[in-house]
Amino acid sequence: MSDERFFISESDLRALAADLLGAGTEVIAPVAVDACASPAAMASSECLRPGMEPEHLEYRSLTDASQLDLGRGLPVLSLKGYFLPEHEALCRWKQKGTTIEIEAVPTEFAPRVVLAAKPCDSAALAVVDEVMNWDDKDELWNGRRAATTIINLACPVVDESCFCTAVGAAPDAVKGADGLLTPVKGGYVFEAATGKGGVLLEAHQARLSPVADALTEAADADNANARAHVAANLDIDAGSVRDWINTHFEDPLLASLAIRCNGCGACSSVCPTCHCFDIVDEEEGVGRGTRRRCWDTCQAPTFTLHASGHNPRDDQHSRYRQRINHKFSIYPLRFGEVLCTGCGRCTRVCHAGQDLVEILEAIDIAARRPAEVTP
Amino acid sequence: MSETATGAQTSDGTAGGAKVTAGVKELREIARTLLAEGDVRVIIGWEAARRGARPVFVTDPAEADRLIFDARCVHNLVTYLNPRRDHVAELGKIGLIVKGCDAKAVAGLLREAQLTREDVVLIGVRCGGVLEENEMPAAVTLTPDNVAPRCYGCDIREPALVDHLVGEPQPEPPRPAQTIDERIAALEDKPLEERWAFWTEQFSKCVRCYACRQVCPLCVCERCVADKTRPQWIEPSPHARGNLSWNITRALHLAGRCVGCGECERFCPVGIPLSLMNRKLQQIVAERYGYTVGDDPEQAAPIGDYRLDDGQEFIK
Amino acid sequence: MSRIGVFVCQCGENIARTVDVEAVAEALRDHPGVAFATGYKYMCSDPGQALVREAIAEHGLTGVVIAACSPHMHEKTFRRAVDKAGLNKFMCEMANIREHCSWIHEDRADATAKAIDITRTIVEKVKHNQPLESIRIPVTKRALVIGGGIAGIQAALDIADGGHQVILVEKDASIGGHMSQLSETFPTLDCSQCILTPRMVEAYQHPNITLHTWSEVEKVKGYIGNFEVTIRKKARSVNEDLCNGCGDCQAACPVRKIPSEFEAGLGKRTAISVPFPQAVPNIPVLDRQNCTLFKGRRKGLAKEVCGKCKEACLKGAIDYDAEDAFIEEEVGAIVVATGFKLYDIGREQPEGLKGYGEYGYGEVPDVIDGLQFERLASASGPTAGAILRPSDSTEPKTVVFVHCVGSRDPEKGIAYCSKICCMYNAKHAMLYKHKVHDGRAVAFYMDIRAAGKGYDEFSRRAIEEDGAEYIRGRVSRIFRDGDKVKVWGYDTLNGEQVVIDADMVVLATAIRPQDGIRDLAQKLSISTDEHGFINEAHPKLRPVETNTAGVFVAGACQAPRDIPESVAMASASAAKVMSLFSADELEREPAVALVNESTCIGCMRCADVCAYGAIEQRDICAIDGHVCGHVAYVNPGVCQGCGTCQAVCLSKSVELQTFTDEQIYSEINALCAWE
Amino acid sequence: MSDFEPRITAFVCNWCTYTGADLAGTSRLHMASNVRIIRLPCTGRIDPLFIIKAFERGADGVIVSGCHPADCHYTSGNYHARRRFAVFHDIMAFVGVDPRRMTFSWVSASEGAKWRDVVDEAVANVRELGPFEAYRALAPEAERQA
Repeated sequence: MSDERFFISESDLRALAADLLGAGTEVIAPVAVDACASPAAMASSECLRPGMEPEHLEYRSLTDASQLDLGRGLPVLSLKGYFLPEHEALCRWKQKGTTIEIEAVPTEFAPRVVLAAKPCDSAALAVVDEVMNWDDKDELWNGRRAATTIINLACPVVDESCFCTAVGAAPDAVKGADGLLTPVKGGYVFEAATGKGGVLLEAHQARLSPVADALTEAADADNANARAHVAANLDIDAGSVRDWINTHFEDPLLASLAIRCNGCGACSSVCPTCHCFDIVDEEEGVGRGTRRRCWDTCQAPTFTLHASGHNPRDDQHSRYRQRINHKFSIYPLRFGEVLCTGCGRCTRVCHAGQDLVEILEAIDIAARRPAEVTP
Repeated sequence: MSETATGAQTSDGTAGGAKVTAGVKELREIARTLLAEGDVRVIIGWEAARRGARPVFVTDPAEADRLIFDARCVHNLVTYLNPRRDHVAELGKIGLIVKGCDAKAVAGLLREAQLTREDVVLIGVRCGGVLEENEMPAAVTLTPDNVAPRCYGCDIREPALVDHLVGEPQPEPPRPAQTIDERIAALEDKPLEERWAFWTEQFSKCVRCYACRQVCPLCVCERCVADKTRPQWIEPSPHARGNLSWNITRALHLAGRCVGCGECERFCPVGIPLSLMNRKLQQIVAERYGYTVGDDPEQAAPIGDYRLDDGQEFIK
Repeated sequence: MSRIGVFVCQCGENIARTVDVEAVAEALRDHPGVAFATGYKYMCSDPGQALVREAIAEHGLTGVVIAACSPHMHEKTFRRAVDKAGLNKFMCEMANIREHCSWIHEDRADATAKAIDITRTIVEKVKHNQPLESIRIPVTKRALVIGGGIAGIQAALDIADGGHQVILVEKDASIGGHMSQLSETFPTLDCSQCILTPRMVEAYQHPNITLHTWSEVEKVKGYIGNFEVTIRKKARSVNEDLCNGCGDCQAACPVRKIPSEFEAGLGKRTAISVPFPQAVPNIPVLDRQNCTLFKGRRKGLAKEVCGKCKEACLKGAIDYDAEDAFIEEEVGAIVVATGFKLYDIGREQPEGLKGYGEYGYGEVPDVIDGLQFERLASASGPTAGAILRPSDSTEPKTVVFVHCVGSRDPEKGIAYCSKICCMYNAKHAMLYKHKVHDGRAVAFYMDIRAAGKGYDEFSRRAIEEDGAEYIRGRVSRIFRDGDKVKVWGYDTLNGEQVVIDADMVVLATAIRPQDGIRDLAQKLSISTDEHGFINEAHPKLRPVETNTAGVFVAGACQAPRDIPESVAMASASAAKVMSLFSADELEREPAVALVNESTCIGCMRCADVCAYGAIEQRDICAIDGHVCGHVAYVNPGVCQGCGTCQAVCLSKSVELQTFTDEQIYSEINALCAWE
Repeated sequence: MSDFEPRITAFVCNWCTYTGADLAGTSRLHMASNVRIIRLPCTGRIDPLFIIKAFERGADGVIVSGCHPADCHYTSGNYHARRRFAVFHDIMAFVGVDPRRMTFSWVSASEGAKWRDVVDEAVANVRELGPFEAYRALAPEAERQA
């Protein structure tokens, strides 16, 4: 039934979530987090800062179907943390006398469902799948991917920092996902994109009904509008950008992009496609501890610091160039995918004003219209 | 780059909603002269860009008109004087635009021998307070609801440390609807367990991106203690326990040094209210040791100093 | 990989009674990195030590933990044993399971569990111990003595007699100090000059002593065994090599009415003068402030207006154009003996001191201080030993002596007892009565403090044999009344007002440290107390050492001292100096801080907290030689190993050897609750 | 909680408190056995990181003890430490750590009995507060299960 489109009312969608939870399936979805709701949070900046929006969206593991937020905003952090957690144990060790025991961690996970994922976030998972299965198969990543069914919610475009269509994604795409919800009057057009998505729809058939043509047309029109809207934010040719970067490593444009960058790395934390991690051993007493991997960022000087003290990327310009180069040239050349889904989080989170839309535009001009480059 | 992207000027010299006041004209004139006469190689100030005000590095006197100053200019640009920031240092001698509060951070760098006064030309701007956020299309009037809470009680509205001072004397910033001190007091009214729950919840959000450290004008260590592995005082993974160690250590390392610019909190991608910690430490050193950080580089720092009669009511 | 040996001592029954020693050894055998663990009855016995040595050889141990008594008890013993076995002695540590465990707990299970924990922490520490070598510092076997009073002279002579070079620096024109001004000394009433002058001459002529009078210490760098001292020789205007001390210049000088400092203002001197006839060296100093020629020069007159001394000097020793000279000396030890001054109650109000305007000092000429009385009583003084009051040179028939002027009066600024006044007042009363038989000597005192050999007998003699009247009480006011000096006081024993019409009043003003002591202390990196007296390293056990190694203290600059105490301290300091000079190199425990120059950013917070000034800024140069930064540098000769620098170092770029962060971390880690 | 035995890590200076604890031993002053001493040259050497690490490793309380003011073997290490601990004490309370879990004291080499009292009081305080579960709850999951 993967080609079929159905209608699901909002209440049925919530009931579907409740059914899943009731059956013991973990459901991950955007949740409006009211920082002031927790009694302990009374003095948090969000609550007490007047005029600030106390609510923001986060992907959370639902404890109750009513928490599901279908407001179509962008969660602060992307979905990647559910596949590559901020930190996770790889193994534990214990030494007694001269023997060392290694305790492995499980690589199989219970089935779970993500509802109302942002298309840019699910697309990122598909992009990162490539590197996670390139030379070595990342068991933890793959285990979580296999166990998870992702249903996207079509996006109305967040703001002028969005540019998914410029990098091969779209506000209504199902790349990396197993199904799509598109809001229509009274509910959603619900369609499966993969067999896994189909299984989910099948299992909850009772909540679905046939969809009227008028509604599918309205849904398609809305999605087309959104695509057009986001396309206007940034018009680049990703292939030209890729090739230009590949051949202009020392170009002043690439070599001095980062002047105002503080190297804080917040862009990597919020990025759905940044997947670099560090492996650290954390001791927990004598002769015992846990080996963990945790998020890392190429924007930190320590990222490439050699044991010798040498650092091949020893200033912020070279680190920032690496970020751009990796995302828009190295990765596409190796895997055929841009390591960016245009979610715009990096731009929004950068209070120093490093603006990816502006930077890609400048590179695109250099690549396609060099005559217009201002010296 | 496109017009909007570079924040280029329209013919009347305004861009992105920035008003060209007499002070801004003076600022641009000084910047132009300093650059033209070779006194500095780069002026670091603020410009109006696509998403609001942001730092700008002007190297060409002809581009001095990119400089703006209004209530959106919240950034503490002193962070670019960090001696570890090679890519800025290589531009050559810096002319830096500072608000009064920013000048305190310059004093801090001088005090800790991270800068010599001759290495930088400081252009002070008279400031009447800044907005909480820089990302807005135009400066708006400050109100209790939009003013940066740290501006309340501002004690250096005309930096003394500077080489040039521009702009008209400004009115005092409005009192924010709730001051940082009031927020601290509200928190301190709660029992210990609730404070613990509050802070551990806040710190558990930390993803250890270290943005707070990277933007801090006074976090200038070559190798942060958090990056030290032998011994591993601070666990590097962002679990709740390591996060608590990191956040307490970060705050303690700034005790008596923090100038309260709030950049750490502003850059924190997960919204940890770091200002509360920093301000609390300011209160502690003020109450215990009568110390308030100022813009005098000769001022002795409270940690590293002592008096025979320092309070010790907590010691048995 | 560490191979640690653990030796658990039973200490007879001392440990074994409450700690299951075998269980401790057993638990440690499984501890990661432990290669050998055993219990033994007496680890400190010869067989016990032999056990350690054998185990080191047999098991190839890289570290040794002795779980026994306090390290304060036997750390040295076991480190020696380990050293003998060829293992670096700093690879041995003690786990204190006796004082800190078996002796303070009764429950065997608890005590055993705790002993295991304690031993584990030390095993974890030793895993991170580094083989260290003692620090060797060369010693320059020359001493600097600052101050040429009796304490300085004694210290210089003792050190010089011990065969070492001494540089003696005196700020005045002559050595001798306050003692040279005294008439007779308590409790024996022997003539001060008679006992001092030979010592002064001896010091002057001693082949091992270089004397710099009219000189001051300008700068001190370095550390124990290796100080570099700059001495400022103030312009004397008299060439010391040419002058033969004939006195012709002094006779020729037209400026003759300058109050003599040596005579405490009671006599006069010329502008070019030796301070007193027995001065050593007997070489005058030209007082440029009062000299006619220099006054003329200051006015800018084209011609020199005087020059009589130069004309009179047949040796051609007078040099009007002499300038301050600087001498650099390298010394290994420094003795500070800068002495005291009297509380200048009438003329100025030093910081924090409220003064005694109500006593009329400085206004009423016949109100004098103790030193002035000494000059009056001295055979070589302005009155040739006759007691004549300053105003009209008549013999005073009633003299009032007031004790504790300034001393023991926290309200006015000095809380301490000046210690010597009780004794010298008794002496003054006695000397007066010996010279003016019909005179009346009245003393107002708070208590009589006459602790010392023969001291109480002496002060009693003043009262009982010489008839001095002692009134217990304080004086409220002293003022001129006709040719009398009226003294209002209160007799607390009789509970009545006392009014005395005196002819002269002698005030026992408080003893204070010399001017400039704080500056000098700063140059030497030593500390002073709230009054400016130099702090000794320990009030009981290290009374002549300061908190800077290699700097010692003698005499009244440390606290009010009389002559015998000053001399005793001087000899004690000399003994300390000579013990320092007894070896060519100093050996020190390597418990010093080391800077990691690759991460240090030179913020110098460490230097701010270093009590010893051991940390300085050092430039870092690039390969091409240009200075590209700076870092902190810890001088291992000066560092005392407290580790305060490390605690304030934000990036942990300074590390105290023997208590490194890794060692401490590992100890904390060993106490993990879920072990 | 009746069988709860507090675990207390003590950071003490070598010259005063460590020696005072030795004196308590030679005087056979019995005290609670819950305290484990880590010897340091001076309170000036003690970094707040030590205390945090002790809590991370499951300590229910800590003791920091050194020379009385003016008695520091190194002149001023304890004065510097006093400021550092004051700031640390206040900020930990702000974060919600019960100050009774952190005992600061001056115990001289002659105060064996005072050391006994400090130990017994610290143990009693922590016993009353119970295990520092709030801190242990911060441990990553795998560790909590172990």
